[in-house]
Amino acid sequence: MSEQQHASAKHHITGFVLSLLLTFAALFLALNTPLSVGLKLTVIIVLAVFQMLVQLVYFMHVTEGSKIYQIISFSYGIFVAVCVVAGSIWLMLLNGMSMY
Amino acid sequence: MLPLRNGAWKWLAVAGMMMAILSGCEPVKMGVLNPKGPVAQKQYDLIIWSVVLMSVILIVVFVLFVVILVRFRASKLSKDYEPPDVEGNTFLEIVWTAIPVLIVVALAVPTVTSTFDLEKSPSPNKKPITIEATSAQWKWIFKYPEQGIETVNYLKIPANVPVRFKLSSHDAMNSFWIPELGGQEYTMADMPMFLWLEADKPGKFIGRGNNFSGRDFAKMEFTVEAKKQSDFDSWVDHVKKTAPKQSEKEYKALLKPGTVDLKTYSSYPKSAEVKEPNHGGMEHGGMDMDHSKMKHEDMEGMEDMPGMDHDKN
Amino acid sequence: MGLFNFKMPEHFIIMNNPLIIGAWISIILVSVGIVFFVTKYKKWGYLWREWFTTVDHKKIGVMYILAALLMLFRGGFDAILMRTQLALPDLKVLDAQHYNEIFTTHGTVMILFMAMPFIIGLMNVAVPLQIGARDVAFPVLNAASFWLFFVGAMIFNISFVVGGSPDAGWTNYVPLAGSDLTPGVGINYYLWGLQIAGIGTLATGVNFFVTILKMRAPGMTLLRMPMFTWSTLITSIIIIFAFPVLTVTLAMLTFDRLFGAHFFTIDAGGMPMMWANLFWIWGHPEVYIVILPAFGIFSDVISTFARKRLFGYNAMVISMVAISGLSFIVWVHHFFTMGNGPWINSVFSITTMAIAIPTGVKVFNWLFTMYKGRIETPAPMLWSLAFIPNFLIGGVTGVMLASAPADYQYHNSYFLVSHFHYVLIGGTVFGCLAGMYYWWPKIFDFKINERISKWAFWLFVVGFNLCFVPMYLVGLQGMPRRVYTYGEHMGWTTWNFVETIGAYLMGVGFMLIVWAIIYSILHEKRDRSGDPWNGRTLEWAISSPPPHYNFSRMPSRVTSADPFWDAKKRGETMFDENEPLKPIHMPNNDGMPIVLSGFMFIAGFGFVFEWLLIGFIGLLGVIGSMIWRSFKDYDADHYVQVDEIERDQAELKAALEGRS
Amino acid sequence: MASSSVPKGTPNFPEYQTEEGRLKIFGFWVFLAAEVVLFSTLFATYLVLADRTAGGPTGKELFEVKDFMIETMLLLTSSFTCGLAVLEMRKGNKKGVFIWMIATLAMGLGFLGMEISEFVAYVHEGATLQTSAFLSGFFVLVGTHGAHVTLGVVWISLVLTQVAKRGLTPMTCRKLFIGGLYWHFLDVVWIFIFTAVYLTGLI
Repeated sequence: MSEQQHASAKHHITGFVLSLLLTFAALFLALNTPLSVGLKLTVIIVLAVFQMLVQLVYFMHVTEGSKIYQIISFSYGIFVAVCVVAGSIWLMLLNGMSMY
Repeated sequence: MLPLRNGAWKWLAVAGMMMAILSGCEPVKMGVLNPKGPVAQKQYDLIIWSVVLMSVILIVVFVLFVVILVRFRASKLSKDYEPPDVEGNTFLEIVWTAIPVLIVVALAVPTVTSTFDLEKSPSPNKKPITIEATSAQWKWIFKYPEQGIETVNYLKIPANVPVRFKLSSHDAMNSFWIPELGGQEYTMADMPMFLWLEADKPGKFIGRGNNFSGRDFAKMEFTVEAKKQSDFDSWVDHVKKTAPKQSEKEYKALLKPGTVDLKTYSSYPKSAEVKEPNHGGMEHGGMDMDHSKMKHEDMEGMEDMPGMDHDKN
Repeated sequence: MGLFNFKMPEHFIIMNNPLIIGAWISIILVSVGIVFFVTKYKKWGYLWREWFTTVDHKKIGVMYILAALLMLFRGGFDAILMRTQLALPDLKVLDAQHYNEIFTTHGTVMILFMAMPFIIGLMNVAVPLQIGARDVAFPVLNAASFWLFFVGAMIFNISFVVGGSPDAGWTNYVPLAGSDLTPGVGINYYLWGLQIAGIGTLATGVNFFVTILKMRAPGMTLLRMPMFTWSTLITSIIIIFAFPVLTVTLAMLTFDRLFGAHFFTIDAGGMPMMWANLFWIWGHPEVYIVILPAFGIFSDVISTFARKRLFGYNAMVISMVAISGLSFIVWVHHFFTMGNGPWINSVFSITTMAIAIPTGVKVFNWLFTMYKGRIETPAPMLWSLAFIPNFLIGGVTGVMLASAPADYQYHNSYFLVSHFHYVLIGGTVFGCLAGMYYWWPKIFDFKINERISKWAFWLFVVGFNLCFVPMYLVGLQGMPRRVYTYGEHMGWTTWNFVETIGAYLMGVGFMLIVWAIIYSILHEKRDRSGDPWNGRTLEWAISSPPPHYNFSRMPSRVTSADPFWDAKKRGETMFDENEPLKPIHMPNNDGMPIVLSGFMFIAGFGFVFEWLLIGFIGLLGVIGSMIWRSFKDYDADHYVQVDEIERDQAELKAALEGRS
Repeated sequence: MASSSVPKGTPNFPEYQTEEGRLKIFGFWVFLAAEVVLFSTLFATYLVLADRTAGGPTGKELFEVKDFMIETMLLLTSSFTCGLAVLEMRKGNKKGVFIWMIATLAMGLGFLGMEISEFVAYVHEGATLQTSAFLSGFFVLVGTHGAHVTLGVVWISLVLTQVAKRGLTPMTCRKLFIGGLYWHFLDVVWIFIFTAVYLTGLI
């Protein structure tokens, strides 16, 4: 994973095109399609996650340097982030309170 | 040099502690360990079950601990004793992982079932009474919507009847707790919640605010009296006949921070009613918000959420 | 709220109470005394060069531990005052307001300004030595972490005499802590004290994470690291991912209080419950941040004094990793009674109980480390032995609390108070003390006196149980935490009186520990040879105190988790003595951390009093210090030359021969 | 400091050439992981409060597709040019670094200008931090990102002055690379703001 992996300009252009495609896809889906709200939300979140991966791999070179440790720490961050966001929404918005 | 080396002091101390714990068991017959209703009883049973399970672990570890300490103290071993060079024992480690798993399961099952049970009326076939309990700095206001009366800092309930407390707060969070009748629930200003309690027999208890709420929090005690239904009814009649009506202004004055004595009113103003809670943790009561702009119409129960501007419903 | 508003609070200088006047007098006397003596003996230069600007992890560790002991005194004094007030019904030692301030500062100081820095101090002292590193990965950042913590602690502590203390509990629940119900500067002190210290802590987490992963001696694979290093690694992970939540949560309440935002207000749609939610998303992992390193210390100490390898090393590691993951998914058990509904409560009950499993594994592994061992009981081992039964009591009551329906009866009562004190004192405090006794003769060249320490130990442990066992009972009798007084009719009098006696015994125990330290500084035998306990890990392979570069040669024979022990068995040292000495690359001392923290103090103080101009000037100073440092870090290091290393070695040799 | 041997698999780029560079780059990754959690807390709060408009303006009323799409394009493109600058840095082309980095900063400033005018417009419509919980959440989430971008612009500019003075040494390259990581990360955060705030607000 060292010298031979000189990221080229082409590599960066690929990343850029991908990120543009994902952005406009999300915009189009959100505003101009008749899908249900839940489905739209799911799809745009998935697209955002792909965007993040594009940035991480094509621009941030997450696979260089202390590759494994970098990926593990970033993934742990995302694990905690998901706990925080999903947990808060579950508790604060979706919970039925004591409704009996 | 203290005579500590011989260990006598340590055993003395341990024995003293055990005595203290054991002797402590006698006068404890109050509060949580003195359940006087089905809710408290259920929680009491769960507590005792957990104590039994935990005691097993405590005893096993304490015995091992003492035996190992006594057996393998350097001063008791021969000078040339060399500890063996072991790294672990997979079988033993599996055993002491598996047993705690079993113990946790044994506790988790009744925990989950009770958690669901406690959300329901403790006596579903009896007609419940609803009482609104509101905490304000630093007093408790009890409203009886079915009877139309209000008391401050004391509570009377019919015995043998499930009581559905609707809990709310005027300002700081608090927690409504009558240990003899059952566990507590928070009172919150933006989120009314329900708590089921029931007294088996007539009796007197002490209830209290249990979540710190500022200066005179320690004074937020109230007396609870469970009366026979007929006695309760005649008390209500008596209140209706003799107690003063509560004006809007008096109610507002009551809510101001400070402590007050026991009070009784034969009525309370409309603004004092606790609004229905709503699903999804959305705000309600006392807030002017524009529900038409909310987005989650598809969310269950959102439609009939009575906020301020839905009062006409 | 304008930029140029310099409104004074009602009581800027607090003088309304004899205790506080006493505090004023002692603060002034001590400060004047310190300034006088330092000036008289011309020690300012020494202090600046050797301590204020140091980037040496060992010195930073010592400063952390000193600050923690100071805070232990402050928090302990708060505790004594509270126990005095509660000794009998309806006492009037403290009024309600004063009591509320004291339990708030007691909790906050003990968790954030005592337990954390004590733990971090021990990490600083021991971890680089344990892994064979010459410093941490980012030495200047490490110094900045310390000074930020120190400034945070000082900001929090001056609230006592300037402007008024926070009084909404260490959990600081809104709406009570909002500006409507608690105006004034007290809560601002809480917010800024924690915020500033928290930034320092986050940096420490990153620092140790990188240090441990990237700077280990050759041969030290992850599964050969000492257990304290492992626990530091796991703790760093938890710090890195928990503290940002605190940062944001504090910032949001700051916005509510200073700029009229509506995150937690009841009107305009804010959600008070969100505070509880976010506070505990940080707060629960925080508990593991202070307990896991203690586990690491106990593992190292027990295996050293049982003269036996740690039983089930891999299981110990796996259980810590499991605890770190679980720590982020149990937070709701702190507010089971907030109307979460049965599904949420059930799920979080089960995840909470699950933590008992890895923890139980550890307890049995410690027991079986001692089994067939050769147990000696000097002070570090005494504290470790006391830990096992006491922590277990805290642990099993923790499992009881995890059961949501039962928690409805325990919540906010003294049962809960007793539980977390059993865990935090029986675990963290015992661990810190064990660690302090254990590594003291590594940082300095003498042990802490055993005789006085044993007295201190027994007084403290007996007092501890006397104080907290009755709390379980009064809790079940319905006594709520945080009440400043209670009536005779409640029937809690006897137990409360016993608790107070226990608390005083603990106080005496603490004073004896301090006395033991002072006594030992004056009288204890000096020993520079570096292995006073017959240790097992790398830190014992070098002299005491170690040279500032720690290792003159890198350890080259790490073949197990107990490398020094195994080398001693083989009759070898840890180093290849034939390897020629090489110049050692070390960082320079740096004044930036203390200057930056000084500006942070100005910023914090300004924002506490809502004097925005001063606050922003302070922040500009902080950013300016960082920029200044960025431009001058091109020559921030130097080489220790071979002749200096040889000189150190010759001096050490002479000292050792002089002794024998 | 630690062992001088270069670990196996270390890339052969200037920023990784010193022990210090390797440590700092990894340390920065860890810091970014912490930032993930920091922003996630802001997102959680925003999402929970998003419907609590207290009678004030809603996201649907405030958000303009054109505005936030231009902001998004500016940041995405600046991330791309920033990547190119790092590429030039690795080739040792100081001039290329300056061209692409200055382009990056210009777009960053453009983004900031748009965001500030967006905020000013909202305030004129009566949507302030003090209006509702929703807007508190909005301004603090988006504002925190904006503050990060501001910091990024200042930071990278200062690093560029150091590059101008000292050339592309392992040390300045490490600083540039870390500045670049920061910049890309801000783009990642923006993508989630774009998704969770703007798009979700309009659905």
